[in-house]
Amino acid sequence: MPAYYLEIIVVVLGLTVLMVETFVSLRDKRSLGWLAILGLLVVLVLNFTVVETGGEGGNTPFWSFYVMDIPAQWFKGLALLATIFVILMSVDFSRVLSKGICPEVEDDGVDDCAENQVALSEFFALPIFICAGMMWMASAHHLVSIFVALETVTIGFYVIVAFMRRNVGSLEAGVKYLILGALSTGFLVYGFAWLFGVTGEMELGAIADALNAPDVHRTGALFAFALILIALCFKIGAVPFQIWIPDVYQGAPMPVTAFLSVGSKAAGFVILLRLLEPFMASEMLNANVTSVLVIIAAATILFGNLAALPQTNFKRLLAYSSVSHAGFLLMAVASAPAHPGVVSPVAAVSYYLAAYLMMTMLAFLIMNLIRVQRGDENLEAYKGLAKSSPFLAFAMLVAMASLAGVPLTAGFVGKFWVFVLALQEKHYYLVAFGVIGAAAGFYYYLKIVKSMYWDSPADAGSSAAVPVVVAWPTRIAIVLLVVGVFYFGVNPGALLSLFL
Amino acid sequence: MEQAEVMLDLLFYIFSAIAVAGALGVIVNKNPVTSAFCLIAAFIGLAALFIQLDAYLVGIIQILVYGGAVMVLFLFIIMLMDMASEERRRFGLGAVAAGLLVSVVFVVQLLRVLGDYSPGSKVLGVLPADAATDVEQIGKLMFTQYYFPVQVVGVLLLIATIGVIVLSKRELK
Amino acid sequence: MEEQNLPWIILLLPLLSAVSILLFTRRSGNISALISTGSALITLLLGVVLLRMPDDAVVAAFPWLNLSSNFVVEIGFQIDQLSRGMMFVVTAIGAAVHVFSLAYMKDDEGKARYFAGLSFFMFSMTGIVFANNFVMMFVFWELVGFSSYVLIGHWFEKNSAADAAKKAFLTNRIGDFGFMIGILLVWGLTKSIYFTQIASEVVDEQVLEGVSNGLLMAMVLCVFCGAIGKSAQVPLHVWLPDAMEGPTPVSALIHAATMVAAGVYMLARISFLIPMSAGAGEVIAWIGAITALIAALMALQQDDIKRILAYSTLSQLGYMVMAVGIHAADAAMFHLFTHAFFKALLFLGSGAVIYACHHEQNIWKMGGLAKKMPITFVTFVIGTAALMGLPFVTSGFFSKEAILGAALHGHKALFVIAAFIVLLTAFYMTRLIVVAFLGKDRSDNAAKAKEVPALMWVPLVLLAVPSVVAGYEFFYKGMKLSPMSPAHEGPVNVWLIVISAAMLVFGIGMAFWGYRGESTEPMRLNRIAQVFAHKFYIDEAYAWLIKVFQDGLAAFTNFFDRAVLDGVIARLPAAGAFRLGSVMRRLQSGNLQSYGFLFGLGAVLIIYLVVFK
Amino acid sequence: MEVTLNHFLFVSGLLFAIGLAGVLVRRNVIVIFMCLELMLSAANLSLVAFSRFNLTESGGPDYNAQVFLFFIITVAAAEVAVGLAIIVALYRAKQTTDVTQINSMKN
Amino acid sequence: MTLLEAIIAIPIVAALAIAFGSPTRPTAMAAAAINLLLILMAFAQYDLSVEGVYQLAGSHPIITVPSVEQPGAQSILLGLSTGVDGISLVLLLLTGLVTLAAVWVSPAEDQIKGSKRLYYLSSLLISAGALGAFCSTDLFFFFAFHELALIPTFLMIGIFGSGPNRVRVAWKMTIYLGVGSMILLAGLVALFVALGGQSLQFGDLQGWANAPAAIASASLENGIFLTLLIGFGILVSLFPFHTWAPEAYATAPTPTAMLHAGVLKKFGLYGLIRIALPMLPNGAAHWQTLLLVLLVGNILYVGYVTMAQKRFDLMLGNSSVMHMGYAFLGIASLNVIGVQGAVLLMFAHGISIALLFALNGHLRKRFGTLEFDRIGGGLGKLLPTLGLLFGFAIMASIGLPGFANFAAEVMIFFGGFAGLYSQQEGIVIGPVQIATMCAIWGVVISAVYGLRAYRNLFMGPLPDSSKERKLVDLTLAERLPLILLIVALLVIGCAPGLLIKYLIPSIENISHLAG
Repeated sequence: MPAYYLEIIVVVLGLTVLMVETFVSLRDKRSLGWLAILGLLVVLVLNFTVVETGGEGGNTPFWSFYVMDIPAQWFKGLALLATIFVILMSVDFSRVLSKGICPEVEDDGVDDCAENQVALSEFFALPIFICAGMMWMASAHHLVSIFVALETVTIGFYVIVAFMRRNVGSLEAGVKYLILGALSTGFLVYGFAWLFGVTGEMELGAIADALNAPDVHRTGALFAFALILIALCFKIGAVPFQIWIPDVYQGAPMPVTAFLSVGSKAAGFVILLRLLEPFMASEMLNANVTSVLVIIAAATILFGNLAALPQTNFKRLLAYSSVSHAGFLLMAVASAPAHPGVVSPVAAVSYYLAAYLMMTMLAFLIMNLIRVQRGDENLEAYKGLAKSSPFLAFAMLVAMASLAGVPLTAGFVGKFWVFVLALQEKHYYLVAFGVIGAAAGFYYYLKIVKSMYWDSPADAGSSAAVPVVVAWPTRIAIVLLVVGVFYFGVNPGALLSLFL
Repeated sequence: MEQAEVMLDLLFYIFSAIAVAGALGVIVNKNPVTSAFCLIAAFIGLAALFIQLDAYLVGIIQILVYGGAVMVLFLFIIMLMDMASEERRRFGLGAVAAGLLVSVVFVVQLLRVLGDYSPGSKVLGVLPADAATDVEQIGKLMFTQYYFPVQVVGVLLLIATIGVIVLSKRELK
Repeated sequence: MEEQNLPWIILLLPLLSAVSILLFTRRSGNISALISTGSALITLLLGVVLLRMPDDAVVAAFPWLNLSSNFVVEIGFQIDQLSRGMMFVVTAIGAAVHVFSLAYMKDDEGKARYFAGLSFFMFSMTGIVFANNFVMMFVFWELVGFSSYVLIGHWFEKNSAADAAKKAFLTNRIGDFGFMIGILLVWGLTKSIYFTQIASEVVDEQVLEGVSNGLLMAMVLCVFCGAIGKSAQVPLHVWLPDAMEGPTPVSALIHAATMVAAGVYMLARISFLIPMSAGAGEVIAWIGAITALIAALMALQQDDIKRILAYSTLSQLGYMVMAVGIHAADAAMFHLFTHAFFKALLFLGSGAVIYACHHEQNIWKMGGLAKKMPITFVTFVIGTAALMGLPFVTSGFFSKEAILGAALHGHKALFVIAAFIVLLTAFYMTRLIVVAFLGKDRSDNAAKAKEVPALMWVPLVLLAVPSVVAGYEFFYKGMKLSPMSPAHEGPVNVWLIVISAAMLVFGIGMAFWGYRGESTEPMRLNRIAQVFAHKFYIDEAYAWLIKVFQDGLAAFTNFFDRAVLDGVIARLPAAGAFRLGSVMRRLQSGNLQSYGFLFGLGAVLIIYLVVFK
Repeated sequence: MEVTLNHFLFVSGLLFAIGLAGVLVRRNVIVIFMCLELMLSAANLSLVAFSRFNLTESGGPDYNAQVFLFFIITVAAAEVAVGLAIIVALYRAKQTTDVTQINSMKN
Repeated sequence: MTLLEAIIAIPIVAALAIAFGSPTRPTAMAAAAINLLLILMAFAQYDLSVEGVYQLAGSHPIITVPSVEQPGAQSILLGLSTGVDGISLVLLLLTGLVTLAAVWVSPAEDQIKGSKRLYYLSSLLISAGALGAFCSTDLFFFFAFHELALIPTFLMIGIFGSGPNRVRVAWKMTIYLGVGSMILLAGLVALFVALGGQSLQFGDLQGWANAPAAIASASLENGIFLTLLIGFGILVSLFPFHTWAPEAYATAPTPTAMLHAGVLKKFGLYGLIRIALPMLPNGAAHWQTLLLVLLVGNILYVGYVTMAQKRFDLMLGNSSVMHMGYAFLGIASLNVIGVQGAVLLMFAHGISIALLFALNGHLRKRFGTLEFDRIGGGLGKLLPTLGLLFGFAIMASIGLPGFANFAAEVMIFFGGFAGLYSQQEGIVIGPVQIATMCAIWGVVISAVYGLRAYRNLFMGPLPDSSKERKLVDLTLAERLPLILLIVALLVIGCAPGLLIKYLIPSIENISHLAG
């Protein structure tokens, strides 16, 4: 089965969700979510089973825009998985969402009534479309397809970040994301223009050849690279373009935050890897490119980890954490390929992002439940969770341990390979920053563990002592993620071998 | 040098001046409506430059889409809102300094890049007469080569449509 | 019984006794006492049998510690004249003390612990005596220190006993600090720790040829440090008088006869090393002489019967060390041998007195005991005579003459000091006898005193015999002890006898004249006597030194550790990171305009870095 | 002075810089948005200029870039639509278009 | 599943069982006891005549790559490989003993405030981490297993710790160890990369390290060694990175303190011996003097700090830091005798410090305080058994002959003087010898504070405050785990050969060490 069917199926799935909502009278719109999840699961399975990879496909012009290699397959998988979890979270989140769109909704405690579920189908459909965009990004191999796919995702995110249009936080996040996002789009276009101007090409393979040719203009190519790097650093949240991340993460609806932090970041990295490859391969540009990436990586690690230290809003804390992980990922990106080792930067980044998906989604799934049932995103809400809901507390513990990079979790393996790569390239100072950052990470991730396990709820009689209700699909998801975090932490070969 | 060419060069400077002046007008005018009109002027100047670069279709589209549709949308929205308060608002001194600083540095960097950019000294020549028109070329490319991005853009527009509806529908319930 | 197993049995029997008391009979003092005494008597018997053991007897060694595949530290046995004789002393006095203790400690609560300690001491001391290598000697060296700690601290509820035990252990540890370094130097230089091997290498193969004298001296003196600690030489002598806080039989056994003599024994064992370094012997001799002198001076003004004896022990140990230093190790061993008997006798005698006087130890609260405790008195006088070296009739005379003779041959200055000490010894012992035994009783306790039970006086009598005869040739030759080497035998120097006899008479006379009939110390207010009574203020000086340097240093490092080091290494970086984080967080002002500015700034910065750098 | 590629590139960059300055200076979110559109168009000018000067083998401009430009304009239009919808929603909720007024989340 | 895998798996399985509702104390006890038996079985199965390979080995390849040496074949890059040599066997025994004792002395269920399951589960996980680290023959899992203990320790101190500072202390320890392990990770990864980046298996790494000029430049080798030294050093509380340890141990609940100070801390030393020394011999030689200076800091400086402590638990914590200096000295002497001494000391110190912390726990339970002044002394009469066992423990820790600590210290001292005299260079009183002398002075220091503590707790007159307390001497159940540890110390102290015969071949196998 050719790979492009996948995106088509996904788009059709999104349309189906919208159609069903329009033409079928549903008692509970959340069933649309199950439909979406089911469909995406099918696509996920297809992605890793029947889809042909590696082939050029044919000589049709299509294949100059679209490739289906291992990283593409991988990142499509990540996009699908992330979307599945996001929709799962959206199902739990529906009540808060409706309040955010239409505060007049009667708060009769009945979630499963279609009248109370405002714009829910759109909230399911948009991530599906965005997912299609991310999948295209994973395969994009041409400036135009990169741009189009990227903007599909970005514009989709503008919408869903601001989705709770009566909620000031959501809107504020939407505006900030919109303005800064558009700014970065400007730089991206400008950079693409220059890249085209310097190389005369728009297909990445041809660009690579052009950049390797002796007559390429160095300054022009570097200028193009700088402009593109600015835009992509914005997408992945690297310093100094991380500024939007905390505010937008905090304001956006919980599932969207999760989607941003996993999906958007993964998509950003796949584009970054694809665009960097020709520059890194060029001996003339390699040194400059690497050195600036190293600086950005170091700054990102430092900022993400240190700024997170005093944070008390959990969601915002995870935003800083997301910045710090972007820094670690950049460490790997900056370590391409002068001394090729066993594990390539692409493999390391891919693995890291998969691990990041698992642990972050785990954290968000739980945070989502707490947000919906306790109405609080601050650390306060987690005090004594180990007593009232030991299962959730343990799952959160696993997530935090993995985020912090405690060994035998997937998060550690990610860091491990990143360190390997950086040391292979002799980026010793960068590694030093990585060490500082990772050590600081121990503090703020464990802060949550501390809240859950050491502290008792502020007031014993309050809702904090009541166990959190976990629906069975969410429970299954949490269990799967916990198992996944451990399994891939102990057996990294299960994922990495794809790239070897 | 032929007079026509001198004329063309002169036109470049005129249209550039219009575009730059329009752009400056956007940022210095307090009134958003005036800003919008300045922007239209800048877009028209840009469109003229496009045409000078033998990109007729693009120039026209620029005027139609930007100068027309987009700006109408902007004006429409501005009119919807109460802009009285905008008039009274002052520029923040810090913001002005920051904007100046960043853009001046950017322009200086650009100048240095251009100064170094040897391929940039190519003179705008005359296109061979037998070349196909740009409309034909673009159309052919768009629908034989670029059909994939076209379809993706379709999805993008779908997202935008849904988004706009969701965000601005008055009563969703 | 295989003869080769004999040393093993002598070594392990007391250990077995100690362990079985610890494990099984801890709650029953009487059974424990019997087990322990039984083992002591058996070892005495075996010790006598051992005297017949030939030099070349091969005893199986136990490979204790394999330092590497070709270097093993053994628990092995060196059976020669030296160890056999020493073993006899240890087992004999040990047996006497065990028997004496049966009565002395009859009603003590911690009787089981006491006898376990005694047995353990016997085990450890045996180990030192038999040791055929430095490490094994060090092992048992430490173990005797431990048993001494346990026994000094027997009455641990008393602050003074608890402190004395600690002090003894720690002071010894300081000596052992040097000893260990010495052992390591010996090993490092000769690549061996076995006495016979080193002896043969040093003497025959001259492995130390070319090693600088400074290093050799350091080696010898470091080893000597062990002896300084264990034999309580200056400057580490301070623990021994305090050790008198232990039960008196313990003082007799450990702090008079055997353990404190281990230092001298060890020096005799390694005496072949001393001549290797020019000057080392000199240092040793002088330290011995100074110890002997100041200890004798301190003894002049002590009021506690046990302390007088303790200082006397110090003084005599100084004598022996001095003898080793002037290369007369056999004279030293001879004196060790005789001294062990009469000093044990004196201590047990004082124990009897203390027992009779209901644990009164101040001689000024005694008096007139001669009539009430005749046996004790007589044996005590015999012991005293031996200690003073009463010519021709006591063992002490012969051994002391040997040392004096060696000094006269070798070192005149030392001879003068040694002769003067004879006077001092005569003085303070006479003072003791006059004040404690003669005159009238000066307290109720003394008035009610009566002769001690047979279990106590029998050991006294038994010890009195060797106190007299141990110096006679027939005795030690007959016992196959033969500590004297032929070099020092032969005609006795007449002048020597005259001088020492004169000193003796002078000392006895002065003391008898000065103290007869006194009921308080007549020299109490004398400045110099005050200095003697306060032991030259050495303890006070040490206490000050410890307080200022050790505890001060400790307090300072503790403060430094918490305030500075922890601050610089841990708190400062943590606070710095936190502060930096807070500053960085402030960039997130929430204001879109400033975000835009940061974005633009970042953009031009990136362009600069990529393109222009 | 003859007009060269650099002339066009400079004008493009200048417009881009002015747009950037506008984004930083202005407080009205709509004007900011306009400036962003200006930046996009400025970038387009570079693209067209490169297209015109990177001549293909047949001697004509490289029309690939002009096709790209169509996509950019389309995307920009969609962005404007969504963006204005968000701005309207914000205005409805907060009665302001001043970006300095929207700072409920910080640190 | 090999024997070693079973040894690692049992505590983890038991922890899981406890998490899912198995009775806590019986499960934990059973797991610890079975594990000790299995470890003894491992000793029985270990073949002393085979040298130079990891025995009882098992391997589950996780990532394989085309082999460098044999084209066409696959070699393991990363795998869950286990195996032991003499060094790891000895440390396994230590872990087994201390784990059993730690679980045994854990308070009965009704005395734990908070979740009982968490309490026992954490102990087992810490133990599993140590066992895994000592058995792993893969760099990745070697590191990973050690870190397994990080979170349980954090939770144990935070939830069950004593004293008002537990929050601060738990943080400090966790961050400190986090920093240390991250530095260590950087060092280990750098080593892996420097040795070709083709395998994380110890065997392969060592093989490449043995090749001449295995690491490209001397400065790289030195840098890696220094990183490892700091990383491992922080974990072992090498001066000046020691300030986390005393307070953490003083605050931690008894089993945690026993396991951490007794077992887990040895990981750093084990790592130096297993990895840094054999694979970076030139780096070791280069930094020898620095290490000597630092370890003298451990011994003398921390020794005096220990002397100043007014609380028994803090004193123990500091003393444990101090004694690590001896182990470092053994390593820094860079010869077979010293390294053997270091391993033996790791065993001896592990047992004795665990014993002391167990006793510390008993005191804390009875008095609620550990300040010498507030306890006031005189307990010998009142609590004779406690006093007796305490005496054993103190004597062991200050190095009385007969206890394993003494044998180990003697070995280390001999190691220090082994290089004193050589035919080529004559007599050198070098830094090692000077450090050794300082270390011997440390023996005096430890005697000072050890005896002071015993004096202040058990000797002297009984204060009235203690008379009022209803103090109960140790019950039989309380005594047994203590006696287990004391017996272990005595047996090894009297016959160290029992362990040394396992150590000698393995340590002599580390090339580059002087004989």
